[in-house]
Amino acid sequence: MPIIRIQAEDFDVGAELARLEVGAGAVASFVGIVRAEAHGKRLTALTLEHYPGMTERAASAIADQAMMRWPLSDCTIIHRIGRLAPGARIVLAAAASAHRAAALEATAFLIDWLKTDAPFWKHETFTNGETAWVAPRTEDDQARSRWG
Amino acid sequence: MPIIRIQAEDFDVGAELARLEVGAGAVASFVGIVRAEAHGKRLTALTLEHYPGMTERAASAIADQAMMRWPLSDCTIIHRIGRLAPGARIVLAAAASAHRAAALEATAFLIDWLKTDAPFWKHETFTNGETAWVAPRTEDDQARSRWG
Amino acid sequence: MIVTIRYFAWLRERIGHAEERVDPPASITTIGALTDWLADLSPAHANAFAQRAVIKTAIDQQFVNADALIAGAHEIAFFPPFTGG
Amino acid sequence: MIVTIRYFAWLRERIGHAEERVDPPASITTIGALTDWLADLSPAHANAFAQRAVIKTAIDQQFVNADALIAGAHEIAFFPPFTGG
Repeated sequence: MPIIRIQAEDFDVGAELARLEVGAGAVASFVGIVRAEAHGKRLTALTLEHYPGMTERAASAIADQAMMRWPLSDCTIIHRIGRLAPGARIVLAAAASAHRAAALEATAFLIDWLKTDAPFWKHETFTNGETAWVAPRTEDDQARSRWG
Repeated sequence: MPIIRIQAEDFDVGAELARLEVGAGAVASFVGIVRAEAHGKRLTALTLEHYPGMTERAASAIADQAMMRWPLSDCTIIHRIGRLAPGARIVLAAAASAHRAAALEATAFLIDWLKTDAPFWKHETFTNGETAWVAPRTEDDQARSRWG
Repeated sequence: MIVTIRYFAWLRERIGHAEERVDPPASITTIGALTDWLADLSPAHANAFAQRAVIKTAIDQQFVNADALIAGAHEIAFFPPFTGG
Repeated sequence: MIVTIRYFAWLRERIGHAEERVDPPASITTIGALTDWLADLSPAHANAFAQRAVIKTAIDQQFVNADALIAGAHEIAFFPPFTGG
């Protein structure tokens, strides 16, 4: 059963991947991290807003899609919300399978779809006092659409 | 600087990925695990033989290739040798980048090339007393060649 | 028909609150018409809905288009495109 | 020319040891010729080298082909295709 968690707290990557290793031959994962800079300006914080209820549902639907498209034994999505400092983990997407290609492709799929299909909004606070909502990127839509 | 380790001991996936997270925006990883079965028979152990010196050199060359082909901040290859029980971790391949596509693709590249280009040989011991050397798979050569 | 409207991200910021209860007239039957009606509520609403082409909508947490009917909706949400992951 | 020969995986198993020091005659100048010469050393060697087409070779830990010259080699290794990862 996929684990889907939307939470303010950090997560333990090693423990999450260890759970997926049971009975699998291959576990692939992706961890997203708050970068120190954006648009050449230094970040103080990245704040993640979400839509309680709808976000969990969307993330579950993405995990279900991955389970249907690849022969996975299990997968995990953990996405943090709230104010995060540079260097903080934002998201974990991971997939387990008997086969490495399935685990790797499903992981890429999970993170691509999380970017475009789950209600999260990123807000940047810079050291110079400026703030900005992160704009959606065309590349993210392209990455999503390669999965059909 | 890529970390390359060929060792009998297990490794700490969380700690290894945490090292790669520093200064990155994206960390992708692959963990290979000894399966409980092969060819419909239950495994007692998978034993990994290597060529000391040449194996380290080959793994380093694969990591260097990944660093050249993608804008990575760093990468890690850890491969175990010796006798491993079902469920044991065999290999970690991981890559860090500012961008998720680079981290994910480089991780797939690392594991694909490790399968075909580093001197490791797998030997299976089954619960029924049979033993067998693992044969190379055409799919692995195909997976390697997609990277050109 | 009294319905809860929710705003997220820069829509919430521009409007100044995350949620409001509204009672649009019976003539307002679609998301498109509701959007026009909300945009007229205040200058802040007008500013928030100025970039209507990029605004997404959900009825009871399901994505819908501008021609979706609002009858029976408990909660209608307006938000910019997602930027998670 | 005395050289160390190393065997891995099922080659090692069939030959019965991982390493041997050999002194091939001066007429043996290439990997291909050395392989023929090694295959004649014993029935175990003959058995190990029976599937020659799949056997790979390295001179001093560098991959080489059958026509590679062995002059100056310290260590020559024979092994089946890799199956790591």
